Amino acid sequence: MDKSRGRFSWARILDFAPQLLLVVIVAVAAVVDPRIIAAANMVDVLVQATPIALVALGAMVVLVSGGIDFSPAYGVSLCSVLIGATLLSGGSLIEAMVWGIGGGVVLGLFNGLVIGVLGIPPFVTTFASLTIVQGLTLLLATETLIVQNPTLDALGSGSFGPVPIAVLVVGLVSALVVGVVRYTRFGLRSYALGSNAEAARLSGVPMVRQQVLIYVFSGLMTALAAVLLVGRVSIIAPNIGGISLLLDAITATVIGGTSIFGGRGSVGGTLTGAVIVSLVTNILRVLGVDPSSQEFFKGAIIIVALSAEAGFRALQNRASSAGTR
Amino acid sequence: MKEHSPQSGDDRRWSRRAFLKRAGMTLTLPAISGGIAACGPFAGGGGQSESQGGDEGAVGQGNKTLGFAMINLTLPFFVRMQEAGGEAAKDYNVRTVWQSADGNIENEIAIAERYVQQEQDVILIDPVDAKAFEPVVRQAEEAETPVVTMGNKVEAGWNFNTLYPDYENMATVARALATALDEKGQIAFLVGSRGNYVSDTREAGFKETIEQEFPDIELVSVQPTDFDTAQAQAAVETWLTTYPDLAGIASVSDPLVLAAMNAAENAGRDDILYAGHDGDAEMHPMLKDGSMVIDVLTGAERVGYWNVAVGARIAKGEKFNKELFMPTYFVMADDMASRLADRGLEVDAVTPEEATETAQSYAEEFGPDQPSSAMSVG
Amino acid sequence: MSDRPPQDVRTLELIGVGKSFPGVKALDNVSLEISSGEVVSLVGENGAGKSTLVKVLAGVHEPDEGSIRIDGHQARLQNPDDARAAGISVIHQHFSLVPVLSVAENMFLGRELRLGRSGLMRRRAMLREARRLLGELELDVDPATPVERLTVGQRQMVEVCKAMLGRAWLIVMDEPTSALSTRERDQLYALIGRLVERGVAILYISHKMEEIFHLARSAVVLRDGRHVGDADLSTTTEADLVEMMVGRQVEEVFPRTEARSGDVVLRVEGLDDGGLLRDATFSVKSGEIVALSGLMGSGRSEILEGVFGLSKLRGGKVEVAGEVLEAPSPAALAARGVAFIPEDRQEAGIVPAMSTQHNLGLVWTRGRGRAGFVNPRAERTMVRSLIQSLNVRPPNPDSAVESLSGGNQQKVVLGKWLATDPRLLLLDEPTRGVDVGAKSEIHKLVGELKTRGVAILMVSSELPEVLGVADRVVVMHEGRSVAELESGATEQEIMRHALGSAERAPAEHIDKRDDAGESENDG
Amino acid sequence: MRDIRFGPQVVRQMLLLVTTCLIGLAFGVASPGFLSLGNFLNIGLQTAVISIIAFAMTCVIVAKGIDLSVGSTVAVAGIIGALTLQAGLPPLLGLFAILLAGVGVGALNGFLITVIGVSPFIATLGTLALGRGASLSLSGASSIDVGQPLVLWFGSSQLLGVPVSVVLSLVLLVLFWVLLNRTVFGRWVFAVGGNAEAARASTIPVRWTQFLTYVLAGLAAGVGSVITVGRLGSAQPLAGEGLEFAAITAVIVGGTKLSGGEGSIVSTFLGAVLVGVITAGLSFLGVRQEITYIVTGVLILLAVLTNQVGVSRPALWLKKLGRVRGPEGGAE
Repeated sequence: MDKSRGRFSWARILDFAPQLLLVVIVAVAAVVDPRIIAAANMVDVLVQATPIALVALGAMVVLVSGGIDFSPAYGVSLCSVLIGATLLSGGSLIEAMVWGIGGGVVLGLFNGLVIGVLGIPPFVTTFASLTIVQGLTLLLATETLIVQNPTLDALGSGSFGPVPIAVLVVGLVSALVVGVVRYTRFGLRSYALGSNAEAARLSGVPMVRQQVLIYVFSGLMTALAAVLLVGRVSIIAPNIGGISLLLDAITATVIGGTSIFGGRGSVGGTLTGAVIVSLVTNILRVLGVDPSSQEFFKGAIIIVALSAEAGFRALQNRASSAGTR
Repeated sequence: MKEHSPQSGDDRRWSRRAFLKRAGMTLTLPAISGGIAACGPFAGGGGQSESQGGDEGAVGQGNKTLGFAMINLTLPFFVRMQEAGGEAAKDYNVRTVWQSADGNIENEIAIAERYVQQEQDVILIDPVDAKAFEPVVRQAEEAETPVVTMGNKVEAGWNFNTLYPDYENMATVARALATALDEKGQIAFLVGSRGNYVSDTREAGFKETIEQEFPDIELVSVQPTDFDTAQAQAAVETWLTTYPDLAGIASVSDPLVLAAMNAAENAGRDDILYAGHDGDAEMHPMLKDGSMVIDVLTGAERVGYWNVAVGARIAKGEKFNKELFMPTYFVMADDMASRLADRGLEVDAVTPEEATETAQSYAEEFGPDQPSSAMSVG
Repeated sequence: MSDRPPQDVRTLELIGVGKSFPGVKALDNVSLEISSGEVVSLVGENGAGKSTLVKVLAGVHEPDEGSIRIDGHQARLQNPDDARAAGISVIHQHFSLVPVLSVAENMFLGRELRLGRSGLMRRRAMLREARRLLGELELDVDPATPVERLTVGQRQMVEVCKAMLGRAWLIVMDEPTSALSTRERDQLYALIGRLVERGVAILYISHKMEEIFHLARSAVVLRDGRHVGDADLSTTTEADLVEMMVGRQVEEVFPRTEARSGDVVLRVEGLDDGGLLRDATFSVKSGEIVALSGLMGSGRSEILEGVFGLSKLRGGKVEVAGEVLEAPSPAALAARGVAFIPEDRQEAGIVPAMSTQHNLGLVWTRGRGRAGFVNPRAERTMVRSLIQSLNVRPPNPDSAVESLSGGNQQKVVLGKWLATDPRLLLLDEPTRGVDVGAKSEIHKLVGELKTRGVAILMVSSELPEVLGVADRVVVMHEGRSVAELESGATEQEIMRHALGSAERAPAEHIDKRDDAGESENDG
Repeated sequence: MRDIRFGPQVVRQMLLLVTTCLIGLAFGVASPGFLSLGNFLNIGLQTAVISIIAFAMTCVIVAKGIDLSVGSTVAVAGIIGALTLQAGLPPLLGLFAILLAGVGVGALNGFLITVIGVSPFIATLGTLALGRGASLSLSGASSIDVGQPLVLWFGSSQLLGVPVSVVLSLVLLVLFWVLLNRTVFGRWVFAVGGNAEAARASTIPVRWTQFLTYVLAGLAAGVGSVITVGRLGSAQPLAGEGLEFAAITAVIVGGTKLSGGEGSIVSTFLGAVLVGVITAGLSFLGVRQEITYIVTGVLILLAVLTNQVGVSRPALWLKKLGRVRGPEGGAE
């Protein structure tokens, strides 16, 4: 019995691996350069984590269902440009939201239908739609758009007391996503699809509809990320977001404990992952690492972090298997 | 602060009708693509008919074709460049083809090689790297296809280089910013991405000038942005909290400066001086109110128009030197220019108003009615 | 609500059902009738058409001939939804549960309780319903546990509950006990009893004669896709039923082959893996079959894994042909002519997408041919002769192994090792889930190896198999080798040693170990 | 003796070939210059590196892995090679240095994945950033001249009018085919991807096999780097940008599933050629870049779709489409 309790605590520690990782990184950062953990900088880290977090939440659900979605890379650009162009052509904010969010949903619908109905693997489908979206964005945007909308500005860069509104919004969206993941059948079925697709099919889960919904969800998150970006950045070029945002988001998801083989992933972990990615970028900025080496260090930090986590997991497995045998 | 919020009179570019047309297109295209996807393996025809129209137009008029091999067509500068290039093509009655390498150097070479194969009349390359394009220029030489390399000097003998003095211009920008700051204090610099020739050259010009000539100016940080305004904004946000005394921000490209201003505005900072490059019209209000010290007018539109003009003239048999220089202008408000002059820095600059005129009058500056000599200074 | 016992008697009739696939007539004129509250057994060799019939009932295949009548009305089962709607539920050999979801979530997957027509689930209500149903069926499972933490047996029960929740009145069970421990099997029997009381009909598919006779009233016998006949099990003997299935008399399912035993090939002493296995000592001579017997979880399979180097040993000595191996590893063992045929052929035996030839050559190719190249001609020759001697059907070396029947797959797994001419064969449950005909074929093969002087160490849960073929039986209890019996021992003798000593009868204790073993095995 | 019948792989290869020819023909009709020997050689030249890396990627994917780092490996290997040459090492050693650097990155991937246990996708995503960063910082973000004729030969010369790189890619096509289909290692790759448990039980060194597939991918990236350096006359820190996606696309268009255990080198080659033809053809048409993006995306989807003929049919799609809006699962 004692053994089993020991094993449980191991398992519980592992559940918080992303959070532990965050703590370790913050601790190391504090030693290296105290400016990093200054309150104002930490707020920056959080604000800069918001678009990553939103895209990552979409990516998490897709990964949980055993798929992958590359299209948010330029999907964010497309939605941002749609919003900006609507506003600049004299449309109301509501109109702009409809276009922007509509764009994300249509993108998700396209992905979902091609994957679900035509049966083309998600990797190729979303890679192809990424290319298509890039073309569409360029067709639509011929230059940098400068958006000044008080509501969007407040959303992107205002703050409520000491807390930036963007962070509040992401908190709210995350709470909703927690609800969706835990309390709707959409969430349940997404996990089922990723963990054992055959079982889900045999249980009567409508597979095509479920897949369409999953990619629409990802498209919706893409669009929300675009809304926040437009609010915060205001200067929208057709290359806003792009591959680097997507890679950050997927890295965040995986650091947060989502398995890319489906079935596993949590909102809390994903958010932590987003903060970690944002923090690592921030640390490199604050330390003034040479631009040529930034990518190198980012890659190195991520590899070290994941290796530590994987090593930890292996240790834990060994401990637990020794415990039961 | 509000008065220099970077809102410009750009609404004209975004008429409601144009937007609806474009947005409509954006949403119908997936449907069309889907349609193509549904009708089976002969969709190759979809792409084909699309272009035939274009081809016919070209062949029908019997005019020359210029092939552009670009690093990237998604960046704002290139987007504008291509737009103005289109105008030039109309004025010069040539057809232009613009293809993007998406940042991949092998792709760009492949595009250039295909242009040789396709017997384009002139090939214009915006080279990721000067060395790497020597082999393909030699290929073009064998096919006797003229080549113009843009913005980055390729020494292969055969090609024309269309250049503007990036390094020197950025050195002047550095001097202007430093002088405006009384030659002391902390500044930071936003670059595009490492390995990008234009960004690297401008960075070197700026950085080396500051280091050599202004010992009391501290360049605290250089951040890469991938030319993405969102990343630029994030970098500046970090600076503003990490370096509370930051007094100046410069960048290799104007949209990044806009993002920096936006970040500063959000942080409630209105005491920072900016300096940029490109000469975008959006910067004029800030030049006038004194928050922006200096800008360099190359002008994406001018660059686009100029290169097409040079290409078209070469195609039609005009003779040029191997190196052509496009006149660039420093843009400064009058009071800023006199302030700097008081402190001993004379910069031969135009006012924002003049710059607007110059930037928009590229069609006259490099139009078909001009003599060959108008294509280059010096 | 959804799980009340149906009041009236329902019936399903298949009348002259036939189904063809390109080149094969999988089902030919099969008729079957089953109604509420009865257990009917479906028997036949692998490849006899049982799975096709199950798929017809599950709505996966639609028959080309004949008709299906439910409660006397013509019915069409075009897709799984139709079958579900008709109240038919199939419990597959490979579970259709989602490991990461909880028991309750699994039970309600696809038919979640919602608030009105919204997408919101009533989690608490689902949990409550699940708990109530589990309680009614007297199952001791917490509905909030993730399914991946359940034992195989518990998962089976959850599957049944899930079917009940879907108002199934006909549950098809496809070899449900093949991976269960004795205790779990008994629990399943009890559950079936309760289901029958509630008026559920059960179509029970199994190879095990004893449970067919124990549970079912009648049996429907299939052979080569044809309906051979129905057997009233109260009047039919086991031998008759087997004859109906096989179409000939099977003299002996477990034939004994005589051979001269020679030198000791394997000697183990004090084997201990720090887990289930504590202390095992015995030896195997060439030309001899030694069976390891004992309850599940008594460390039988762990011996084979330990000897073959698949798990790390903490203590003890493994000696192969007089050579003591310091750290046994699969490669080292294979190099010394030891072959291991694992228990779960889907999981650890075959590579499904590979061809029969490549599966058979998997071990053989190593070290043969020059510089790491495969010699295709030699491999072809080897494979052809193996296919012939193993009687693999269809005998096409290029067909993917996943398309073969279970028995034939098992032959391929066996053949993979036979190709290497082993001197010691480690067999883990060689005939589990294999039909009678293939069982006898496999043992004929093992017998042949024995006459050729191969030493064979076999783990089997089936006592008739142990008693039938083994020259000696080593009985395991709680990780220790407690007895060594010569051939001719009785089932009672083995069981007495396996349970420790009969007097103490620590049955409950054993059950606990039992479960632990299970969860290890499927983890 | 051996009965001749077309397995699914052969059918797929035929389909790919026919699709490629049809698309090529369509482009040819649209712009006649497309159907010329010179252009075909050009397509070969431009596809050479992609297909070489796609061959190794096929091995990685068959063994149930993925390697996203190959693009930056091409860059970092080239830079390291150029630096050793700059340091005065003989050309032959420089050549080896490039290959060795590729193998090194591959080994790092293999180590992270098989020893540490990081998932392949994320491990190689990490080395992707690492490699790109390393090549930028080692080179100071600028290209390094390479002048040694021996090093340049592979990427810049011709054999009987055919570019050496094309010849090399064809030789590697044969070598990789032999490796996967005629060697014990090839069997292991399929077995490991098809059922790692069974492979382990068959005394196959599973991790070692996986490790070697990543080393192979690194080596292939090294070969790709040699060609690229020759083609560019210099080592470029930004070489190989996006190459990983090009290679994976070729593999998938060739019909290999990402779930492992299945795959064919010939199909991958055809996939690479098909993508090459599409890219070159669209370039020949001279349409706007935006349209090129859109059409490329659609054509790739189409190419994968035609591969699946027999697996999924329009009728089935309609049926599935009907189910999107269909009634409650199970309820009806």
